[in-house]
Amino acid sequence: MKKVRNDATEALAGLLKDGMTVMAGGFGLCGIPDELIDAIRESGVKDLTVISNNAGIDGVGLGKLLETRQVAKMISSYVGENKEFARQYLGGELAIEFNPQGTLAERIRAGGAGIPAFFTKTGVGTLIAEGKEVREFDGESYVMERGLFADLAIVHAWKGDTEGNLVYRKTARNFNPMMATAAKVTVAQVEHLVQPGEIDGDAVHTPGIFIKRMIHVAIREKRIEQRTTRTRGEPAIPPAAV
Amino acid sequence: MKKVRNDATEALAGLLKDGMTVMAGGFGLCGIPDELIDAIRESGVKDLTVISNNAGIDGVGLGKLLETRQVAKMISSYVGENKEFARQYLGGELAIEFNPQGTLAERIRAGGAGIPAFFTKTGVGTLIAEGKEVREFDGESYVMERGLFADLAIVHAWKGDTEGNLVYRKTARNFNPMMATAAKVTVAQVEHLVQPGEIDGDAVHTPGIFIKRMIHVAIREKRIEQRTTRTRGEPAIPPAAV
Amino acid sequence: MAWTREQMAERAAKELRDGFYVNLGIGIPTLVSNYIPEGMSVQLQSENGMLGMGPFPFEGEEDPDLINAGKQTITELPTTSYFSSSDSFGMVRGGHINLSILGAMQVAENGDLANWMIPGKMVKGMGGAMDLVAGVKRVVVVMEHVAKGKDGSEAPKLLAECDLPLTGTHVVDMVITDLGVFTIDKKGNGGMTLVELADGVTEDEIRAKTQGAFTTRLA
Amino acid sequence: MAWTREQMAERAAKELRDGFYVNLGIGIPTLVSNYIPEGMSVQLQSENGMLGMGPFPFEGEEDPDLINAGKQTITELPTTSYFSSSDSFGMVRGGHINLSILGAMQVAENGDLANWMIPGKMVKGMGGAMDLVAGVKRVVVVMEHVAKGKDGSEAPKLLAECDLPLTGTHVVDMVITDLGVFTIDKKGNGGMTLVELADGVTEDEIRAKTQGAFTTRLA
Repeated sequence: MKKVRNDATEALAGLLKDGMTVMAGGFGLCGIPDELIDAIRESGVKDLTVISNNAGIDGVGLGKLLETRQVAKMISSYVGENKEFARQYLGGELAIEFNPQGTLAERIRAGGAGIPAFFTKTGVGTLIAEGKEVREFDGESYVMERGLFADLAIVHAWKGDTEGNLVYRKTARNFNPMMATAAKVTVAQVEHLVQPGEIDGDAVHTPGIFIKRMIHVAIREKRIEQRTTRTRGEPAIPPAAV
Repeated sequence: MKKVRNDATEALAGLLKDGMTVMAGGFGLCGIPDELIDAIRESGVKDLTVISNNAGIDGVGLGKLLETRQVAKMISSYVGENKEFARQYLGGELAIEFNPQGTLAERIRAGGAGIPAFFTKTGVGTLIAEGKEVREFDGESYVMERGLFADLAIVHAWKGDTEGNLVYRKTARNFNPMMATAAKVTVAQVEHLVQPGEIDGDAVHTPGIFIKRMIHVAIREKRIEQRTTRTRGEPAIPPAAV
Repeated sequence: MAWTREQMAERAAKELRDGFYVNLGIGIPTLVSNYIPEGMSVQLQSENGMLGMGPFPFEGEEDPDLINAGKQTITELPTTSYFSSSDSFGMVRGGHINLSILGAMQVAENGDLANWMIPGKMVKGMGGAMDLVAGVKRVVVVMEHVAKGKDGSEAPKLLAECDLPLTGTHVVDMVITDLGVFTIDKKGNGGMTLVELADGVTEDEIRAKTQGAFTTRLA
Repeated sequence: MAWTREQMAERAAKELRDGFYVNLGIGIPTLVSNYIPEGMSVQLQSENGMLGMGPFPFEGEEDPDLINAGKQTITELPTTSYFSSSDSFGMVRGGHINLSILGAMQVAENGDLANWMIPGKMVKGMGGAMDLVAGVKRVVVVMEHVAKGKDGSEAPKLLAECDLPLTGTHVVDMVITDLGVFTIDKKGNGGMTLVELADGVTEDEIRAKTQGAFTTRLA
């Protein structure tokens, strides 16, 4: 059962169809499955519902699928950085369902874990709770939210063995682990492809069971959205901590 | 804010009161917080509700608290290995609430994550669903289960830094990570106490935020419940895999 | 000639497929791992928090931190990963495990399963059984065809309806006994079908020892 | 003399306690980390999946895999741990974060908060704000006392009721503006109380610029 494919196009072969739902990992441009997004763009598949915390920026990440109008709907928590997104959204070409970030994360985690619905206090008394069941538990109000499950999830990991065991790096972990569990098929791109045994079983973030196909991606320069620095010799400027 | 205490008694000082609810990590005798259990026994605190997948064996782990009749109720999934348990249970001295193992694990995870209730298909149509809400989602039936939150959680980890970041070892992880999140106060015992920076941030299983107090325990011989082995030179006997 | 425990395990192993992730119960199901065909990749899950379970350790190499759901000492493989019990049962409930092979006290013709308690006897708990039968895609039961009492009496275990408390409803896809193999249309109206006989066993013998209704469609 | 942004941040830092785990919003709240007293252990959470956030990196040492919730490049500390977004918001919703300091468009006298959308303008989304205000034990808002329009007009932001869509109801414990400090009894009937004045600011000035009702109890 070989999981490793030669490239992104091969890894997605047979999995794409118009109108499907796709989860894409990443927060901002950090930990996004960029090569798999590129292959989706090249495939021309359209009318996608994309579940992703953000929508990339113009010409980068999911921004590429917006340029080609392959996305019909986004389920996201924040989409502020994208002019093409704003244009399509204000023009009524693109639908968006906003979810609070934690609710989005939990809905995906629930979908992957066989939980069809759960209650959360997030959003009670706001627009987010409209039309949803609100119920009291122990004197506090909670809104019911549904699990999310996609046709396809695409994720980015730092390291992966050929069995599909994945390790993420720093804050590039973000939505990738839950999304890996919450789709009929999950395809991973990894920066370092290793053999089984090279990743300590205690260090695995995503067990191989969740990964159906994977590709090894070349190390490319990763984009930074907000480059913030401090000057040597000066005191730490925010966000500083002890 | 020092988290590290000298011993188990000091780590539990001021936290114990009759009638409280205590979560104890471990599966069988694997990954149990044995020194903290010993200190609870020595404290004499009683009428405890103990949430733990199992109840130890006679004279080991939670079995020690059963011997001294400090436990009024257990919330567990399987308690088969304990004669004293059976005696007290059949004599009506001890109450037990059985939870399916996955439901128990998820209830604890939910309690720690601010989820008061969730739906699961486990137990629908069985004794477990009696008296609980059953609801259909997308044509399938699910039972509603509540989150669990304790007064105190005690957990065992392999390694911990003084900030409380924990790493578990192999299947000794089991219920420990969720329990660490699901109590007013969590106390950890660690086999290896290290300084901040000695555990890679990507390898942390339980972030320090969940750990209020911790102790370094001496390496003792750990008990094995079912010692199963194979003979060198013979083919692998079950459970063998490829 | 009824099948032996080993032959039942060998028959159950035919339900394995390359790339499968499988959970094996204790007893005869555990033996199934001996019959995984050479070259087939099958990863065993242990619901206490491990994927990629290896064989028992050599004597002297037991690790108290490495046990399976039956609390037996085991070993790891190069493919092994560890996770928490909540992640483990997320995997189970989420339908990510391809196949579960487990024992049973009773199975009904509609796929109901009873294997965790006998009223009046000390109840030990269901452990992970309810989660496994509810969550795993395909559930295969391996059990003796009848329950033998101490007085030599025989009680059927394949029933019209289970009379023991249930572990799950409409959950069993296949039953392998020492006498033959049945499929069950657990979510539909197809009922139970006898599809295979153990060597030398007749349909009449099975019919005599089966209380539940079944049709026969032998290959 | 109203407080400067830095003075507001310095005042907010007085709400920190040794051992606190804190989430800071963007803008003035970010500045609070400059005023953590020496010797006090405060760990900053970044809701994209990090605890123990360090300062900005030196130029040339930016790591694209290491950003905060504002998508700025940051650094790690010896205490740092990383986790998934679901674990991160489990931490938030579960009440494990001691304090959240964030900005606001409007705050009502009952603790309602609005800071995510203005009807008629492009909506960017709420990000993690709704989860943070609902889940974090104590919520401190730092904001200008009034909103200044392009035409020089001033609109109060401390209101009887928010008229913008809410981020959360009954969530704010304290409001620090450039003019003073208010506490709010968010779950009870105690309403809003003015407890501190910025140097040279009078209660009358605050009353003129505050639409919501408040009592005064200056220390």
